Amino acid sequence: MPRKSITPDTDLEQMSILDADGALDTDLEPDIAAETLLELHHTMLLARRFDERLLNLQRQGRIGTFPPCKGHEAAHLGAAAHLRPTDWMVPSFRELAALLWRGASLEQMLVFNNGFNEGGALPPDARTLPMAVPVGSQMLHAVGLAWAAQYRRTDEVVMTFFGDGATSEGDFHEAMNFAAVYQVPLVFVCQNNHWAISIPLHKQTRTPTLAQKALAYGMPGMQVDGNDLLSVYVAAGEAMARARGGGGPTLIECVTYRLIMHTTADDPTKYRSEEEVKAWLARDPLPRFQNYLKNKGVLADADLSAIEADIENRIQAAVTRAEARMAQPHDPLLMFEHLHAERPAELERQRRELADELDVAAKGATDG
Amino acid sequence: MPRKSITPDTDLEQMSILDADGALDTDLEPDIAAETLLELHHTMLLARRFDERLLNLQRQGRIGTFPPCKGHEAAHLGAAAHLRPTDWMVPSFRELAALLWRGASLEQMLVFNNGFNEGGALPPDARTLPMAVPVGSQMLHAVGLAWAAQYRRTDEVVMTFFGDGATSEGDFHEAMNFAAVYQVPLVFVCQNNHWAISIPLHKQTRTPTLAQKALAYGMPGMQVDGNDLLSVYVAAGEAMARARGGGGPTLIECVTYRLIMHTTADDPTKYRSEEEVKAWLARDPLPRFQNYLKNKGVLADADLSAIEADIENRIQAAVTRAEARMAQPHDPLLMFEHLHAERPAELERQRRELADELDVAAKGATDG
Amino acid sequence: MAKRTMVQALNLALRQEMAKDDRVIVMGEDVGLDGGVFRVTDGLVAQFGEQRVLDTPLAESAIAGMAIGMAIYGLRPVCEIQFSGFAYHSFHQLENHAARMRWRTQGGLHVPMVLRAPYGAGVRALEHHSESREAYWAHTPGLKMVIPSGPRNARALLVSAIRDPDPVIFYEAKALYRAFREEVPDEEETLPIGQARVAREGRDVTLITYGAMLPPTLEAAERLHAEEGIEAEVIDLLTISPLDDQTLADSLAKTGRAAVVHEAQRSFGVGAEVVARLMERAFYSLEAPIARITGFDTIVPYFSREKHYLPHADRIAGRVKDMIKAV
Amino acid sequence: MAKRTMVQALNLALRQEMAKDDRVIVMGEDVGLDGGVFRVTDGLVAQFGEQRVLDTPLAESAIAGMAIGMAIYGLRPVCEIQFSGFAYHSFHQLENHAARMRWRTQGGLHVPMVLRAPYGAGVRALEHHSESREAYWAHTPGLKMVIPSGPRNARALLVSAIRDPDPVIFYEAKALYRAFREEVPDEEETLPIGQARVAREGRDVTLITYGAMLPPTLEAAERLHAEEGIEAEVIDLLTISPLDDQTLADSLAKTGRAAVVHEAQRSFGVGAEVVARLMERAFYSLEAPIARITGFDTIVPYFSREKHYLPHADRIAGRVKDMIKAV
Ligand SMILES: Cc1ncc(C[n+]2csc(CCOP(=O)(O)OP(=O)(O)O)c2C)c(N)n1
Ligand SMILES: Cc1ncc(C[n+]2csc(CCOP(=O)(O)OP(=O)(O)O)c2C)c(N)n1
Ligand SMILES: [Mg+2]
Ligand SMILES: [Mg+2]
Repeated sequence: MPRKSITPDTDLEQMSILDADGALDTDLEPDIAAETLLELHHTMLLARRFDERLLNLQRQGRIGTFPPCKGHEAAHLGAAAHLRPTDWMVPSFRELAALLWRGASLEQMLVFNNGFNEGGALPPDARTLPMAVPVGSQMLHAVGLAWAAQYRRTDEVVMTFFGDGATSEGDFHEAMNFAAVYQVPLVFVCQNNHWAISIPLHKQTRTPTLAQKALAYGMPGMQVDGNDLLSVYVAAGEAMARARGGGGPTLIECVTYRLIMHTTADDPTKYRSEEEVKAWLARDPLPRFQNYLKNKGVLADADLSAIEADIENRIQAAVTRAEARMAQPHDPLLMFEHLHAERPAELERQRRELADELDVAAKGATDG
Repeated sequence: MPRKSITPDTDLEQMSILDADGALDTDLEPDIAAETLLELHHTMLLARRFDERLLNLQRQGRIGTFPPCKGHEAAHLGAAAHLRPTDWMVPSFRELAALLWRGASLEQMLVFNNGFNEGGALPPDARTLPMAVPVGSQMLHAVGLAWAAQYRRTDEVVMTFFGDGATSEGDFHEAMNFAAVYQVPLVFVCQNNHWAISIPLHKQTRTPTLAQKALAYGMPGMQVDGNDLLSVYVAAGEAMARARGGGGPTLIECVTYRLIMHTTADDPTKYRSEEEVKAWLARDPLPRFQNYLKNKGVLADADLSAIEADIENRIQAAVTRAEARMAQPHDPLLMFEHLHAERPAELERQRRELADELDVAAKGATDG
Repeated sequence: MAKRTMVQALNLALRQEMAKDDRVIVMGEDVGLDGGVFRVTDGLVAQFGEQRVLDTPLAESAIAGMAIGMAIYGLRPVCEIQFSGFAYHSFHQLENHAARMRWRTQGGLHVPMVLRAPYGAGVRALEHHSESREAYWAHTPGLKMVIPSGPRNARALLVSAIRDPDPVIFYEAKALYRAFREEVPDEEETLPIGQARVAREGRDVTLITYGAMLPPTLEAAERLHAEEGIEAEVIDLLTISPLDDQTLADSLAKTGRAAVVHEAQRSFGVGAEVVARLMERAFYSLEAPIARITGFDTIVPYFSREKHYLPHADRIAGRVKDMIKAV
Repeated sequence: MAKRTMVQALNLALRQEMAKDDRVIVMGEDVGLDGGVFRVTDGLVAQFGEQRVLDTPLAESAIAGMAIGMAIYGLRPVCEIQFSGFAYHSFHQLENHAARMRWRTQGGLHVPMVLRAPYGAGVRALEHHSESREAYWAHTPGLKMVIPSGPRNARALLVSAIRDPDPVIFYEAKALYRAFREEVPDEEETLPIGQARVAREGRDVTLITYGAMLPPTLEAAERLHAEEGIEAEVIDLLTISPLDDQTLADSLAKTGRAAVVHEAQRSFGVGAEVVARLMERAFYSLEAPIARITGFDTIVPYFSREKHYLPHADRIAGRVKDMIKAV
């Protein structure tokens, strides 16, 4: 060797298919059935409108803090679009459209976001994990699921989501490394929205792309325009096929932007400029995809208003149902349920402690 | 972009100067003063002989478990050779030659390895941190030291050591990332000895080199023959100069081999073949460097026996001193010292508890 | 003197210590321009610059581990972990190193760092944002664990923590951040770490608490006084470890009865240690078993049920009445 | 029946459960060819292959986090953390997720994993290899914490832990690994988690202990009997959490006096919870304060001083004599 440059065997690409001005690279354009396109659009729009409604409800004090997803819809939905019902999705906390695509219930989300544990209930056969608050921690669960799916010789694939900030956590590193070493069927989808709360990307990492972090693990990486559903769809489709075919994990970086606050407790004007937000508003994934559908003749303006109306009704109905449900008395003792398969004696005593207190209070109330 | 390969801006190299057969790349040969070469050799030999003696003592039950370093001497000494007294060294646990180069006391090491806290004592102005047992954890301390050195506008550089196994820990990732983001004066030296106890490199990572992990952080990386002191010396010299000049951190991978057990509690025949060990014995860094010195006319055979004798005496003297010291009564209450600057009341009570017990026992012994 | 919230008081402590001592470095996620998600570090970066107020990448082990290195160098890093529920990522750095460096080097190196973290429930937060796990740190030899209960002592204790030559874990009750204001003087104030204070004098029963549970405990004491003529002495621990058991034992010698109130789950919590210390140091004063009035051994429920989880004045007063009637 | 060391007994448990149930996967650093640094997994990879015995890269958070995913899928991962002193790296995975997944999903998903780790002092090891920090896990709602005291119960409890539908932290005393042999039947044996056992009957005083402290406690009991005619009842907790306080309270009702013995540092440790539970459940049986005979609130000293740190029969017997004389 004496002294020489090494160029690692890289499998690293960039891709954009439908740009912000509507220009379409027809060579790369994926062949998606019109029906699927419309379903994707419906989900994207539902996510956008529901997100707006959640914000509204939060501002009225009718639900608690939550992380809105405006601007991210294409970045996660384009990827999740490939998931079969038997595949696994391991979300972080900003994948509303993907969750809806996977069948999440609006009503449950409302109940969850209003501080009711009932809203987090999952059936035992759920293949979408609950939201993971501790940043990056969920990626390791995805590795375990994917390992198990492989061990069981299924063709299931796991897809996990995380942000640019998450790439700094040790868990990101360990998950990427384990996934590569075991060559598990796993697709890592990073929604790089340039900010982790107030920390801009250049304070998060010195690399120009996040995709290149794949090189540290011997894994293919791809950076795509995350506001272009088509790019994300194509990249994820390839990664899913690779994973399903035994080719191991892939890292996909979807370059996108959070068009809104980090959570409803956040004030983004403290740390980023209006111009920056405006520039990204011009790249909003929703109108971009809608224009594509219109140009393609898949979606007519008239249909759109019908869809909007339908979505509005669906959301309103869910809000009504959720609020009716939450207006019912809800058992404080629920907190003692489901901690273990069998409740230990001490916990049962504590449960009785609270039950007695509630009885006394209720009696006091009736007596008084 | 539509779709294209990305080649990240890499600064990644491989280097070997003096190969296992003694062939020397004279273009790359560093210009090291004869005196320094002899000092390096002396330290390398001292480390080898002391390591052997420690093993011997351990087998006789005269010290406890320790991690021998046979085979690693060039990999860490070649790097540490650049450290000025004002620079900081942050070791893992297999850098005996580097510690000796930095002035560590044989006697203290013997006392430490025989389970006496006294052996870990450091002066307040120590710039070599103590051995770090939790793999990879020390790398973050190196980042903090380097940040502080930069904050204080000094020209100090920090060098930290770790193994191939350590690159899997989250702390490795976080340290590399923080160091790159803050562009601190830090040199990361990985002693890749192909094994983390029984785990071979290919089960540790899927990448062909560890140096390429630097690409995930936007940091230059270099892979060198870690059994060639000259290669390590040149690579580390460049990295030190870069760090001192404000150019930020570098990752150096020294390819080497542990010619011995992981620790004295380990049985490497369980997991690796004799042939593999033999092949690496042929690449032993010590004779390679010695032959280089002899060919260069810096070291004569006669000198060598004198050096060996000197080293033997020095070690023997240290063993004698250490054992005499350990034969003295040593205060059990030392465990209560130095936990805090000021001892809290409860700890003082516990100290008295033990002191009273010892008094009673001592009285019992004299009475009996 | 100015009336300040706890957030403002903590900000004052940081600002003044930073102005006085260029070894003090504030670091953590979003502590710069954003001023921290609770605004405790608001304005510091404008005043002191990015070298003194370090926005970090999103990695808690690194925040703690890097701070250890800075502290060894001689700086006085004050880390913010955004929520205490994410401090576990840094557990190994604290346990393996911060807590041990002085001991390991026989006094050679030491780690004067502070790790601040908002803790506790009651602010309608998401999962992982409501825990009170101070017992983890308190059980770690070599660490100090401090929890203030109001703006004034928060400021004074934070100053002491920054100046402490050893690592201090400093938990701040989110529920108190803006709950009330207190006079907090501009002039320097410190409070000794390791010293509890009698927040209310009384002779009938000793109520031992800290952090966000002080207000409901005081309220319970007032109610006991008003409704039953029971005079409760309320002790505010302020420091969890090292625990000031002398103040507790002295109070018990007077009252003969005690309850410990905390929002953390009960088992293996701080209350257990309080009971054990009093067993050791005041057994013969005990006229009744010491009660633990605490959070339950569950996860803190999502916010619609927080009020049932958290000890409140009614519950505290009720349990104390029962205790006193039982004898 | 064969005489087995604890290492062999644990190996038997793993081997039989793996043979019986292909959901059981053993994973960790060096658990394959090397058989684990203490040889607990010796020979398993030869018998079951690399898919069942998974050598992992060196990353404890990943070991735990990956196991969580596997467990959610329906497997039964048994992770080995090489030494409990490195389990803190996985703390956030256990606290944030393993302990909460069932609760978070209202029973939908659950995490039947076991995390095994050797703990404790007494084997002349390096720093970080001697801790006993079971209280950290015991204080975490949603986790079970088990510590066997001998080959036979180690085997039976490990089988129960593997079959448990919830996460179990399983600490194995290094000092007991090869300390003695016991008859351990080839036939299946299980022991219920959450149940203490009376290891020695007595009427004068209750000694409560677990893990590696059982032998010195039993020795102290024999000495008390021989030297003073004191009959100590010795209770071996076996499970730390959930704590079987009923067995403890029953014993105290008989003896009126108790001491708790553990090697972990004293403050905020398991002993405190034992005292607090007995305060709550057996106060009126107490004839003397319950003593804590434990490790000190220091780091475990390097091995030349371990014997002074660890409770030993002399110390235990001496403290119990004092306690009984004092009354
Ligand atoms: C381990 C951990 N640390 C800190 C936080 C607080 N926090 C929540 S989201 C967030 C930023 C996440 O940034 P990124 O990964 O880029 O995702 P984004 O919010 O931009 O979608 C932080 C710091 C957390 N939830 N978990
Ligand atoms: C965090 C942590 N996990 C596990 C261990 C146990 N352990 C000690 S050394 C070692 C292997 C280290 O391998 P490597 O980093 O390659 O260094 P080497 O021993 O080969 O020099 C392991 C697993 C440890 N000390 N720390
Ligand atoms: Mg982001
Ligand atoms: Mg190695």
